[in-house]
Amino acid sequence: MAIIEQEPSIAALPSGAARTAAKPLGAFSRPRNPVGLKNWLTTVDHKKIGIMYGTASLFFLLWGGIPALLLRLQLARPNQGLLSGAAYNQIFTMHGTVMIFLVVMPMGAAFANYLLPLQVGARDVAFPRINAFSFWVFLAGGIMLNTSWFLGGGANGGWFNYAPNNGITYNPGVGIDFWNVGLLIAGIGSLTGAVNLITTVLNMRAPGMSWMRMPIFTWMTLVTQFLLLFAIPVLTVAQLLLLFDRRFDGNFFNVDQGSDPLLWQHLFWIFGHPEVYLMILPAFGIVSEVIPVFARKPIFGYPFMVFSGIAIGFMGWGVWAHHMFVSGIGPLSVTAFAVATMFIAVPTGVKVLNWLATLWGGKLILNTAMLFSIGLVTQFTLGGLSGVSHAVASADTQQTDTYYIVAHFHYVLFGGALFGFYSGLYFWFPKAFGYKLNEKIGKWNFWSMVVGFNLTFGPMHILGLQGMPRRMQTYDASQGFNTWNMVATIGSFILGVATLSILYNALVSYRAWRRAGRPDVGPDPWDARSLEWSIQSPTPEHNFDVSPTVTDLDDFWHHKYQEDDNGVLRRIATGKEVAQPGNGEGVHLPAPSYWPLVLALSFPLIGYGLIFSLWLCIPGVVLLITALYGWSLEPADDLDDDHGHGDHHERELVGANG
Amino acid sequence: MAETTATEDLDHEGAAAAEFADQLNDTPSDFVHHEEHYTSLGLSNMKLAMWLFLGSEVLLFGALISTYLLSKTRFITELVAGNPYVIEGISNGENGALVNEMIAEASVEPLFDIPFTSLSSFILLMSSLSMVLAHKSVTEGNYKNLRIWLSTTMLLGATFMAGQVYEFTTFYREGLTYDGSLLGTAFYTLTGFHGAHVTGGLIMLGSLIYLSFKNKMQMDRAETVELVGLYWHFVDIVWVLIFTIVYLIP
Amino acid sequence: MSTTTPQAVVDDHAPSHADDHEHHPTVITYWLTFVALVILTAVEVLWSYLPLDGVALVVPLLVMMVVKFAIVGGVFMHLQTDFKILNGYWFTLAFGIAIALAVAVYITVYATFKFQI
Amino acid sequence: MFTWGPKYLIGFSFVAWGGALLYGLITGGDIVGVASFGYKGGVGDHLGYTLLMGAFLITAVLAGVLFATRDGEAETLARLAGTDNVPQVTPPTAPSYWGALSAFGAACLMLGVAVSSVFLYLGIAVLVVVAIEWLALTWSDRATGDPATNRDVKDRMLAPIEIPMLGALAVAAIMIGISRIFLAVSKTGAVVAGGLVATAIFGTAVLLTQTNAPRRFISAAVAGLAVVVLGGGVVGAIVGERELEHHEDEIHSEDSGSTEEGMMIHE
Repeated sequence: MAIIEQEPSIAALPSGAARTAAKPLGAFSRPRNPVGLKNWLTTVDHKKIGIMYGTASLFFLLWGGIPALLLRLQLARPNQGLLSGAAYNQIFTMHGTVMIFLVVMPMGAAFANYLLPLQVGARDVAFPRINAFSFWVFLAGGIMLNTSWFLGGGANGGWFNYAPNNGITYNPGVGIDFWNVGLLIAGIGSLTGAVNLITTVLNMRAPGMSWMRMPIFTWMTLVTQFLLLFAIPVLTVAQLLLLFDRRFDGNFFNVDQGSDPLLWQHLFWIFGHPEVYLMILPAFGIVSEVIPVFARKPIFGYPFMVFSGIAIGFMGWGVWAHHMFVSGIGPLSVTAFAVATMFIAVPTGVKVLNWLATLWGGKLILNTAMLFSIGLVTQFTLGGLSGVSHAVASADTQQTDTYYIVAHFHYVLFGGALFGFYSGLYFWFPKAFGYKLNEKIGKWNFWSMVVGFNLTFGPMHILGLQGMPRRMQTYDASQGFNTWNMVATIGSFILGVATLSILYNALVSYRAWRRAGRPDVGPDPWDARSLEWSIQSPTPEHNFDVSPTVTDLDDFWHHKYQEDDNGVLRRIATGKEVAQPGNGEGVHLPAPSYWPLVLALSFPLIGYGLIFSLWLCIPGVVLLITALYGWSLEPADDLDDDHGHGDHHERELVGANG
Repeated sequence: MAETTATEDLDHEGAAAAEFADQLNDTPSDFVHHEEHYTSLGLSNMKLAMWLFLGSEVLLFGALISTYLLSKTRFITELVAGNPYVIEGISNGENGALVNEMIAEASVEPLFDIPFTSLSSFILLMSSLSMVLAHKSVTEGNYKNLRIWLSTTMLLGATFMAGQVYEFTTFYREGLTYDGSLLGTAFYTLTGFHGAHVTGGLIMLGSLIYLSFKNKMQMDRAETVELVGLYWHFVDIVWVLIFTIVYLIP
Repeated sequence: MSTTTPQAVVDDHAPSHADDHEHHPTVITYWLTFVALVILTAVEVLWSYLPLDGVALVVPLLVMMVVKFAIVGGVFMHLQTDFKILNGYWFTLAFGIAIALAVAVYITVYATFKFQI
Repeated sequence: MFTWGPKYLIGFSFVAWGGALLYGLITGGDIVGVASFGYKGGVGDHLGYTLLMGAFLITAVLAGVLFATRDGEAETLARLAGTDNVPQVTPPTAPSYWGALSAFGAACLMLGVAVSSVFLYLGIAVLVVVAIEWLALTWSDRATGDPATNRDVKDRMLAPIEIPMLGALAVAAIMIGISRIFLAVSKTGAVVAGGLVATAIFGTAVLLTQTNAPRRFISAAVAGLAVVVLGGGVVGAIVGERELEHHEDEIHSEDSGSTEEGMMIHE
């Protein structure tokens, strides 16, 4: 169908007003800004969205880190009055909520967004606009959640906000409502993101990219997204029940009406336990990519890695009640869940052993990315071991609500997830921005983080076993918690500085790179294995010039190395030689769009309406519906765009018969 | 009808103008994905995504239904346990019948109008049939029937919702309020959620009807009809569950 | 609009997958399915009026519910026919995992409440 | 001389002025007061009087301005531009119902101020809709020289709002209409009515798909259904709900809490 190439001739319009017809639609055409703020606001490019996820997540890391330091300051010495009890409650709740929902989850989403299409050899995700929407609605929810600080105080019931403490009776302020509505909104983003990324992995793989040729990171992210897909609705229901209770006088958690507040715990942890795995699995995936590259060996036991990830995904659904051992769920349930919890340690152990086996006998290159990966393996294993001790229900009864728990989950989430993400940041930074981060600062970054991390959370094991309870605003000098608390506080400040030093590193590296005349880092700076390294750095907007045809696991690596006649592995080409030149022409990319942002903005409006006045919901809903329809009726492309191929004009032929 | 002008005038002088108009009119997007792209599984992205979304909805309604069941049990247990009348009856040794009677009276079942709800179920099933016939029509290029069946689906769905409004009104008048009891909260939340989903489906159907009257819903967009159909049948399935679990099983 | 890979451009007029609409059931099948659903619903309602208690009442109702569920899913939502096309089982798989998870998880919750003591 | 803009505005201002006078008199003002803008004497209800008088003043001034500037007069424009030929005036491309609808809205508004707030809100809603639609129509009529394109331009701008609103209105009308019928008749009657409605809808659909009915016939059938549903709804609403509380009280007095419906199920 070539008719599309014809310019509308002037004579064709009765009024002869062809030129005015070219752009008559104002805001209703699709935006076309290659650079600038508007481009970032309207982009549907998975790479830009990934970078925005990462930036937002780093920002929230800062935002959630300040409360953490405040907590440590308050606990540094006995009987301190730095924070009031009320402020303390809000601060630890918001610290947990921000770190889990607005740092670790979006950081996983950042890597997933940036890397999934590249690793499976696709141009973009399956639904680029939904992808942009996922990000914006996450950000809208996150910001809305945090505006509670200025509009009446944050939530104060712990990140899980147990019922009935979260009810209007015990918590009349708006903090819980903000927590509730903010996370509901962010959850929409997670859900749409999950649908999008799963579809991408299942359906957008390059020719030849069969299941067992997918990189481990892709696999782990796929499992993660399935967990999100099925876990988010459960949280949504729990939060909606709470919303109805608080705003519309429902009775779901109202003990006076005979309800059982334990329902909240069940629903929350049915979501909450898969949540734990969906926070750690992306980090596992990153480490499984980094270690083989810098150990100069293929990953050991690839199928075991894959299937243990899938096993974790399934088993993660059967262990939620181990968060509730002391809630009175009864001995039978406790036994069943304790046994299930012990079993879930097996696939995780398989992963750790596989990483060790990959490292074993490898020619290790101990750069920052590798160090962070090894850091994950060690720190996470420590956290995993304390986790196994929770599986023993009788021991857990003693440990519940002590600092031992705090130590455990920080070891798995900070020492696990965040170390993995830092490894990924150092590893993929040159792919995204075209220059490496400074190794020297990087190593400082790593070692100071390890020291700070262990100083902060190591002592908490001891404190917990000594009996120091969580969520207590202060303690008495006679209780014997003084020394270790001081150590932990000192450690936390080291950790704070160390965590931030990656930003300093980025700044220094960028300046050095600019001063050196922006040298080309090359497509494959690490001599790596997966497909994203077979294209130029920074990644061209169209990703692949031609869709790669995949014949092996680590296909790119096999283009560089092959066995010679004697069965010895030899390098036959450099990454630069086999990489795609990045000059794709005539590639038809999805046009940017305003609607994802507009649609996302309607949600906080409705959210504020639910909290303050239902009248606000009316403009919110109108905006929502308008955005939805504007979205679906939006033309595929800007009119002046070069269509390349008349890919959506077969319709006219059919239309003529109708 | 703008579209007909645009397509019929192709051989006239205004061909390019019509083409231009048609471009403006053209609404392909992920919403109406009608291209046959290469995909790894050979399946359409939209349809796969729809099924994934429905999978996540299963968990949502599962949570709501189990919440309702738990609330109902709790409500009755609490009611019996806290009622001196019943305790007295138990101590007198005549507990069985009395307790059962108490439960039957206090529960939501006496309010149920099973004949009417059965009718609602039939109406929703009917709408499923007309939905699937609408899809059939569009794959065969029979746009007249497409419009008729889509409209029928929407009308039947709206009738179902009218039944819901009627039911809620009568229940409310007879004393089952949203905030009055745990049972009321759970019942209205569950059925209300289903109702909200039906309403969403109705609006989608309305859009399809509008587009089909504008000649924008044609054979190549059959998948859009199918996707809305998938959603609609899913809502029907949920009602099948609710009808049996909530209404029929005491 | 998703991306157009070069393959897709080549294949644009020769779709790479089977036209699944051809496999969809006929109008008569749809009508028969509807009749079956109506009959099942009628039996369900009648059954609920029978003077039965406990298992005898609940189990047949649940069975009929599941059968209705399967019929709507299989015929109206085309799972039965889509299952046979290339990789179409993925639809069933995505939905099936969700149902299995939901049933398992929520029954466990229910059981946990039952065996509380 | 008078183009249609000033014509409409002048008409509007007269109606508003008359309405204001009438309203002021009805609500207790005296003749001198309402005629002198309350300079001497009462104007009755201040809010309504001010609203209507404000509408009168605004439209009158606008009409004056438009007339003075000879807005939309082709001859004047030609004279100003110094051309001999009068430029071609684009006639309206499609019938416009907005004028009629806006009159309806204005009438509702006045009725609402005088009688019941329901009409007031209805009038405001209609006028808002008319304002948006009419503005968009007028704007799009000048977007290009091609009427078909203009229509599409307008559709593209307004369809995202129109489609869901129309859909929601239709659904709401059916829902409210039919549920009023159900509520008005007896319990068994509701089942019968529901069955009839559903059968009618489905039966009509089957008939229409089976026969090769002309378009007019289909339209008539749909219109008939709509009239039945809406008419039934209105009748149902007027008849009112059957007495639901009554049963409960009755039973309460004789038997602790069981309702008649409960007994019906068990019978």
